[in-house]
Amino acid sequence: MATHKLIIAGFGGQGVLLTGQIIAYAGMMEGKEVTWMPSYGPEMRGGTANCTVIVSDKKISSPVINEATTVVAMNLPSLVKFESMVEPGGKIFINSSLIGEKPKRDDVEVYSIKANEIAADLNNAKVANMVMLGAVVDKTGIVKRESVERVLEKLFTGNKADLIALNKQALRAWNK
Amino acid sequence: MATHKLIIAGFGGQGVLLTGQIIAYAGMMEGKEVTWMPSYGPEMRGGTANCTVIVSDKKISSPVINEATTVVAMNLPSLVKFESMVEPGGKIFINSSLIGEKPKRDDVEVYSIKANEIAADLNNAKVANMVMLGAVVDKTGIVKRESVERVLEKLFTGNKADLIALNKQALRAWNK
Amino acid sequence: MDTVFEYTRGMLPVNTTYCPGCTHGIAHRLVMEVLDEENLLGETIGVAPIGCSILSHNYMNVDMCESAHGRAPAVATGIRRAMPDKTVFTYQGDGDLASIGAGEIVHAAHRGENFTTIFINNAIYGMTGGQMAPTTLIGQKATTAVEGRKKEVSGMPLRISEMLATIDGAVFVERVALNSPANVRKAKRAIKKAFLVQQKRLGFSIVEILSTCPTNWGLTPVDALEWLKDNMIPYYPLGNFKCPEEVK
Amino acid sequence: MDTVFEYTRGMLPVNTTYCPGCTHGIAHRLVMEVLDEENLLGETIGVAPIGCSILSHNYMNVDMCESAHGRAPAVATGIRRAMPDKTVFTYQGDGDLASIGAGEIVHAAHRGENFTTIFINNAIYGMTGGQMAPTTLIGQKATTAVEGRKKEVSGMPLRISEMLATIDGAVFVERVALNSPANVRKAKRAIKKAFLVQQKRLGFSIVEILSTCPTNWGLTPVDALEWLKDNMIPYYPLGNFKCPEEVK
Amino acid sequence: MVAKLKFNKEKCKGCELCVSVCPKKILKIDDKNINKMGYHVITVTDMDACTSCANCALMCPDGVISVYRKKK
Amino acid sequence: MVAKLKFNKEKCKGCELCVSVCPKKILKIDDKNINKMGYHVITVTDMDACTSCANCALMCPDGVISVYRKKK
Amino acid sequence: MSEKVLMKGNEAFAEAAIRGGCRLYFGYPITPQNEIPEYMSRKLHTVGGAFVQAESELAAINMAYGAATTGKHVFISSSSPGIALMQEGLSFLASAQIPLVILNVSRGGPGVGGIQPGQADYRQATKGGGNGDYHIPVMAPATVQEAVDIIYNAVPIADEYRNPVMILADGMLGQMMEPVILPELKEALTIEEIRRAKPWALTGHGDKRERNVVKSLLLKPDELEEHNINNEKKYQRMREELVRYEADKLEGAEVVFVAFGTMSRIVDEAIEELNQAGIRAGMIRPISLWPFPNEAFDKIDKSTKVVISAELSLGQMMEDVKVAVEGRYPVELIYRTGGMVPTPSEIVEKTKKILEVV
Amino acid sequence: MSEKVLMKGNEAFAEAAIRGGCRLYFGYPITPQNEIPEYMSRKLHTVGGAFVQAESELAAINMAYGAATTGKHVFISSSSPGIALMQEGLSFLASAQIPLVILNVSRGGPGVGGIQPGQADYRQATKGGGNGDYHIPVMAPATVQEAVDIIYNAVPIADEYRNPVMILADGMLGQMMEPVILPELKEALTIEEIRRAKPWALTGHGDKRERNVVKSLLLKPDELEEHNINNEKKYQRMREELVRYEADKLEGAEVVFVAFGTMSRIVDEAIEELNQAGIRAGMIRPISLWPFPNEAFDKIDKSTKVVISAELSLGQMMEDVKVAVEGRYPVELIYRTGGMVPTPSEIVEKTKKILEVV
Ligand SMILES: Cc1ncc(C[n+]2csc(CCOP(=O)(O)OP(=O)(O)O)c2C)c(N)n1
Ligand SMILES: Cc1ncc(C[n+]2csc(CCOP(=O)(O)OP(=O)(O)O)c2C)c(N)n1
Ligand code: SF4
Ligand code: SF4
Ligand code: SF4
Ligand code: SF4
Ligand code: SF4
Ligand code: SF4
Ligand SMILES: [Mg+2]
Ligand SMILES: [Mg+2]
Repeated sequence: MATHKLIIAGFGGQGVLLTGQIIAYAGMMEGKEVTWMPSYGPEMRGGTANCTVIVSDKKISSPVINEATTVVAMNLPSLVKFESMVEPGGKIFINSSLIGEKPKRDDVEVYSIKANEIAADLNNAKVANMVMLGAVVDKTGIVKRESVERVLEKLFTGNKADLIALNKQALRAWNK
Repeated sequence: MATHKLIIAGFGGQGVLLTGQIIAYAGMMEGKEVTWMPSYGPEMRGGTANCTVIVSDKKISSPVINEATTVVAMNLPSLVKFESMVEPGGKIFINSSLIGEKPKRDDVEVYSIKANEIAADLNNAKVANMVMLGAVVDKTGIVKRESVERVLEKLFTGNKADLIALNKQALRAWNK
Repeated sequence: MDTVFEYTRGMLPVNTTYCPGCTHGIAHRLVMEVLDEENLLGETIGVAPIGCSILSHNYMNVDMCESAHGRAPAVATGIRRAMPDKTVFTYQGDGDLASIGAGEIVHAAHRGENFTTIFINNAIYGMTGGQMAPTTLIGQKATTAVEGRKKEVSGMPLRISEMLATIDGAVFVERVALNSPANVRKAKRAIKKAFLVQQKRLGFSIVEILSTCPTNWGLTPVDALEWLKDNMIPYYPLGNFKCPEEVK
Repeated sequence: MDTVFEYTRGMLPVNTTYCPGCTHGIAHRLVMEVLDEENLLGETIGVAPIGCSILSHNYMNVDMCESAHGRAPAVATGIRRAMPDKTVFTYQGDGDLASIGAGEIVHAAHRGENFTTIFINNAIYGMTGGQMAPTTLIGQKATTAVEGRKKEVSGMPLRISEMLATIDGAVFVERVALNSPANVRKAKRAIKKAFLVQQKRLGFSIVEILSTCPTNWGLTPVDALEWLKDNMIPYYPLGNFKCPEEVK
Repeated sequence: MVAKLKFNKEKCKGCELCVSVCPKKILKIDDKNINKMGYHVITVTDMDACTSCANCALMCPDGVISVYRKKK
Repeated sequence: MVAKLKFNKEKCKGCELCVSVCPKKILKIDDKNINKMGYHVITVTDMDACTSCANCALMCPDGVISVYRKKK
Repeated sequence: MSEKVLMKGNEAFAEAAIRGGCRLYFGYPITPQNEIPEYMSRKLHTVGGAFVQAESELAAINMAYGAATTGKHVFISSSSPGIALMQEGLSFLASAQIPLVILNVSRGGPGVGGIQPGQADYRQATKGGGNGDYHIPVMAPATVQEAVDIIYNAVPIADEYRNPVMILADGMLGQMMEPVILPELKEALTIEEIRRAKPWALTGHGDKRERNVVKSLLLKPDELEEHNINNEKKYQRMREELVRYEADKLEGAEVVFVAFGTMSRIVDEAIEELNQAGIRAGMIRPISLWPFPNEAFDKIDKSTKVVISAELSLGQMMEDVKVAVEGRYPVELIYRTGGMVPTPSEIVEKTKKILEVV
Repeated sequence: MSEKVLMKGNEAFAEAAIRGGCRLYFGYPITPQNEIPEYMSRKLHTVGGAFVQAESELAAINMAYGAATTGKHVFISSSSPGIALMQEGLSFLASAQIPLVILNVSRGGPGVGGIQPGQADYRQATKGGGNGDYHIPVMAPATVQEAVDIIYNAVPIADEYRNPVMILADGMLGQMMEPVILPELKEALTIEEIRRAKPWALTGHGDKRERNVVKSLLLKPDELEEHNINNEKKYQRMREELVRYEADKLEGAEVVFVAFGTMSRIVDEAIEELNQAGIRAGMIRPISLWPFPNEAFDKIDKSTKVVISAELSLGQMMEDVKVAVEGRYPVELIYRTGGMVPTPSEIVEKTKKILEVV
């Protein structure tokens, strides 16, 4: 697919905006056209956050999308809100640690990842988003896993450098 | 002359704006086109006041004038300020009760009226402007004296009606 | 069974869009309870601000209008002069009232306009995402003061009630807080008095309500109540600053 | 011969356009005397308001700019932040400062901006021809209150010094009057202190000067001094409201 | 058990303000149930212990709680 | 007679503020002379009586008056 | 009808608004329109209305908005920079669909500028300086009498379209006295009339109807788009229904002037002078500046060599003239700015120079 | 030059202004541009500059004016209604000839409107809502990179003409992240440099020169007229020197779109789709909205059947397009408003419909 359009949504603290940025960054490093677009304004209230990432081989027009190729829901309200936005045949990733429900759509591929539990197994609850990111990257091919790893190396410098290994590990943990 | 353009200027309390309005009103009653235009804004500071009256047989365009046919100076600063605005051959009326000086212009007709003293003789210092108005009306023919008298009758009603006689008297007093 | 508490019919039966635990919801309810108890719902015109509570007109069961940011007191003045026998109030946040609308509130007070202002002081710009307000406390973090507000850069927080109390036309001025049931009860009493002042046409009345913004304070709703008590109340002392004899 | 009094070189040798006996002229001179004595004429940037004194930059021998009506404190804030080591002042009338610019002056005080405001309170809009100001006294006639100001319509006159003194960042607040030689001397001392506060960067300083407007009061200049004393001073008490220890 | 409390759970946002002020500590968030807005909602653990003090209702920003008292 | 006062009469607007505050009552408006602005200007009637108190200069809005004192 | 009286422009404007039914005025002093708030302060409380001296123009427009949300008729006025301060408010009122009559007695700008008359607020008035997709009809009278009539009639127009209506006069028109016949006094609307005619108005629901909400915020873009498109339909209706102009002596004219307000009076005299010099000249006088009377330009004669926009501004109206002319004739400019006013002869001279070239 | 970085539009804009030499920022929060004041509050005090959170947009523009009178470079930003509140100030700055770079990250209006992207401030920006005869150059970037470059270069342009310069972006450009290469950091002007380059600046006369006065009031109409005419010469120079646009695929085009900013990116894709459907289409992308690139329209091919103004507003730019087209081609409109953004296919469909008719 020449153009990936991805929505990631979750609670404020779950790092969904950062996750989207990492994908965009990785895409840029692969020489692709990228845009990242967060939700903004009063939508933010309620403590939820989401963003849209486009990674494409060609010039990107509107960074706002009507349909997504992939939706990542890190909590239930996000699933409720964005389920309908996936195009038929698209993918929905569900953080099944927090979401008991299943999507109602039957024309999409659904991946359930126990992101929080896997992260807990890695002894760092904060990397749930990385666990999910690994799944998304592997299943959609939106960017290469190596690109994401290079981004992580750029992102964590100085005394944060020791986080690189953990995050790389998390990236690979979803299907362990 | 089909169009009279008159400037009256003096101290704030001398009634120059009212005098101009009376002329305009009289002109209107004669079926002529009239406009009255006061100075406004910070010019006012210094306690001086002036206005421009146009009385014409034809439609009046700009109520602001570049040259006057007649200038009436009720005090010295007014003479200093407006002397140069009279057209050659025009008329300057001077309240010689307050102005010792003569105009420097020699291409205009000058009328010196001891308006305050004449008013004092009539036992009412306030009618100095009416004394001057009488002179202006008689010498320029801008409006008829009878029209002015009709205006006074409209202006002074109720318990002010007894002022009519005094004012009419003042109108006629300048050359007594 | 006796009814101890039921949600007032002054509030419309819809879900608000406010964040979980945001005390805007309590303040809304108190105003509507008072208007309902005084039988004024049908006789009231409210003015919503720009701020999270711009949407208050979706929830309050009275005629209402929106107003440009900060101008609610001017709008209310217009309504008051056009409708001498209605009850008029504004509901404003601290960005709206204390920052961009400082001139308008001072002059509503100065003219002694007969309306009531409900002033929600949550020490932050809620709607726009947590920028510093004039009421943000020293050291409190905001997105335009990431190291916390500093006196040298932004001055000391503005105490609106104290300032307005110096103006003759502001005849009722009281500060309350929504951090505990006891304080909520007090808040309601103050709001009731403020509307009473208006009913008697004694002048301008304002109730400053210390309120939480869990989202932009970065706290849980319950911790936000604590933070309000420990930080805001010491700098913004509660109490009545001015009250006419007639309603004491 | 010893010189007792000569006109300060802070004032340019031109005729002002102010009305005869208008005390704006005295206020101008006092500010310039202080700046000259402190050797600051070359280091000062002044902000003229909209009002009769918009033309003050024609008379004061310092770098100056005009400002939109009421916004002088914002303009001075910009200058202050751009030029941390200059002396900055605004010169504003009561329409400019207390009415349209109420928000800006409150917030300059709130931020504790390090500049000095000279506030000319003549209880009227001079330049525009005598309309009511927020400081117009009850019963005082104005062209927008021909029967005299009424409390019921326009509220009680606003006392700016008292209001600003409640704000932490306003560290020097004093009210003086120009109705007698003794009061003119006191006014100068207050202005001097205000600039001293600024030199020490202690915060916002303001001197409210009760001034006459013979033209729009409809009085002779001498009667205007009397009127000021008999009517303004009782409602606007003279004195210092706030002064930092450092300059006492 | 007499229902002294009524909850309009569809309006609950699970903020726990009510929980924090209940003197009897009988309110809690039901981590099983989620309403249409996606929030876990309020529930009462021991209705009998309720004194009908209405603290909870006073603090609820969303008008979820009604409180009743037995007629005396 | 020693000139303790100097007047810049072209700036005088005849407002009489100086007149009203002179303790010696020695200032008056000269109703003979008019300056370029058109105002009758200030004059002193008895220079010797002047105490150089400078009240007049303090009150003059237009910078007309300079005051000097004999060196002691 | 009432007899002819001699009135100062500004006072006549105020009286016209009162007679048109406005009993509420909110204003802040600014030259050259101070006689309006002054008149209102004397008059309104005697006719059951209210005058408030606002603390600023910003407050005034928002007071006016508040008062007008109740359905009552409101009139306000200011001058150039004061109008600039009202731009956010005007956009807000247009968006919230609130009727209002607003008068700009304009002066020379930009900035503080001067206080003598000008027409340099043409763009400010007709293109709007508030944000977003909205329009405000603008009417430009040339005499005190015409101003009175336009203000009087603007009240029902504002109601009809639920939109502010602006009158653009200039300082000269406001300050001068001219003879004028005043229209009949209309009573203010009663609450009952308002409830009937303006069901959206905030009058208190009295538990008898759903609550009314007057708003400008529409967070959902699809709703806002629908709202804007509906408003655009209204603006389209205005374009069809509100065009006003006079076209004079176009037949056989060599030169056609386009001029409004005070300037059109001066051009009138210039045309006479030109005629005497053997040059045939005509004039289109736009009375509605928005909607601009494009259709008038179809009446221009083939004989015409040049269309001249004559303005007290630096070619602001000329842009609209060009749109209207659609390339059919060359368009030239004669202007003064900054409060200067040309004499008729000055216009004649400049016209002759232009004719030499075209 | 520096490497490519991924940056949020608003933060890139802020950084571009800093790198262009601006160390002074005065702003008031408003969505969708809050990241700019937030960025400035974190950054400016680390580079010897100052950030002030103003109490309002009105205060912000006047603070900016004050700071800029000292000759230092100043940058400010806001969004639609906030810009409306600055109209008096912008007119004042233009009149007082004070340079300033100002950015509008615009949203859907009118009034409070919504906070999604819009282009409905076109008229507000290009026609000016302040009073009087003045102009402000307006530049409209289409990508974050272009915005960065335009802001950077606006600093010397503002100085050159002693006039404010406006950048009109939209909410989408401000909120999105795109790869961007940042230009070199320029030092702030020193007092000595200012004294040399800007002899008018208020730096304190130091008893070494006559005092400087920055003013906007000219009470004498003849002086004000001279001032305005001098300014007009400057605006004429801008019209000659500041025109910026891109013209693409005009040769043989059946349809020529005119679109700016975000909209031009969508049109770009629509043109590709049209080509695939066998319809030749080209685009004129105005970068300078004022001065409008009239000359670009002379390049339109005879083959062209229709010119389509494609806007996120209700035909605001279309008026300028009509002036530029001078009746040579029919002009049509494709728009969305209120924060709605069309898809490329939507534009294709609407274009096909238009082509059926013309
Ligand atoms: C003229 C204008 N400026 C700025 C904004 C952006 N804005 C919307 S709400 C708001 C502040 C809200 O803060 P506050 O008044 O404290 O209300 P809260 O959300 O905290 O209840 C601002 C600055 C606007 N809508 N209009
Ligand atoms: C935006 C704006 N509104 C109104 C005015 C008109 N105006 C000029 S000066 C002034 C008031 C002056 O009064 P004050 O500030 O008391 O100064 P004074 O003349 O009394 O010294 C007003 C309202 C203006 N120039 N600009
Ligand atoms: S952002 Fe803050 S003030 Fe606004 S609704 Fe959320 S918690 Fe309440
Ligand atoms: S109008 Fe009043 S304030 Fe202005 S100069 Fe004259 S006396 Fe002074
Ligand atoms: S009424 Fe009182 S005791 Fe009962 S649940 Fe509520 S807070 Fe607890
Ligand atoms: S306070 Fe209300 S909304 Fe919050 S948890 Fe309790 S019932 Fe639910
Ligand atoms: S110095 Fe004193 S005594 Fe001499 S004239 Fe002046 S006021 Fe009078
Ligand atoms: S105070 Fe000054 S201006 Fe007034 S009369 Fe005396 S000298 Fe002349
Ligand atoms: Mg707040
Ligand atoms: Mg004053």
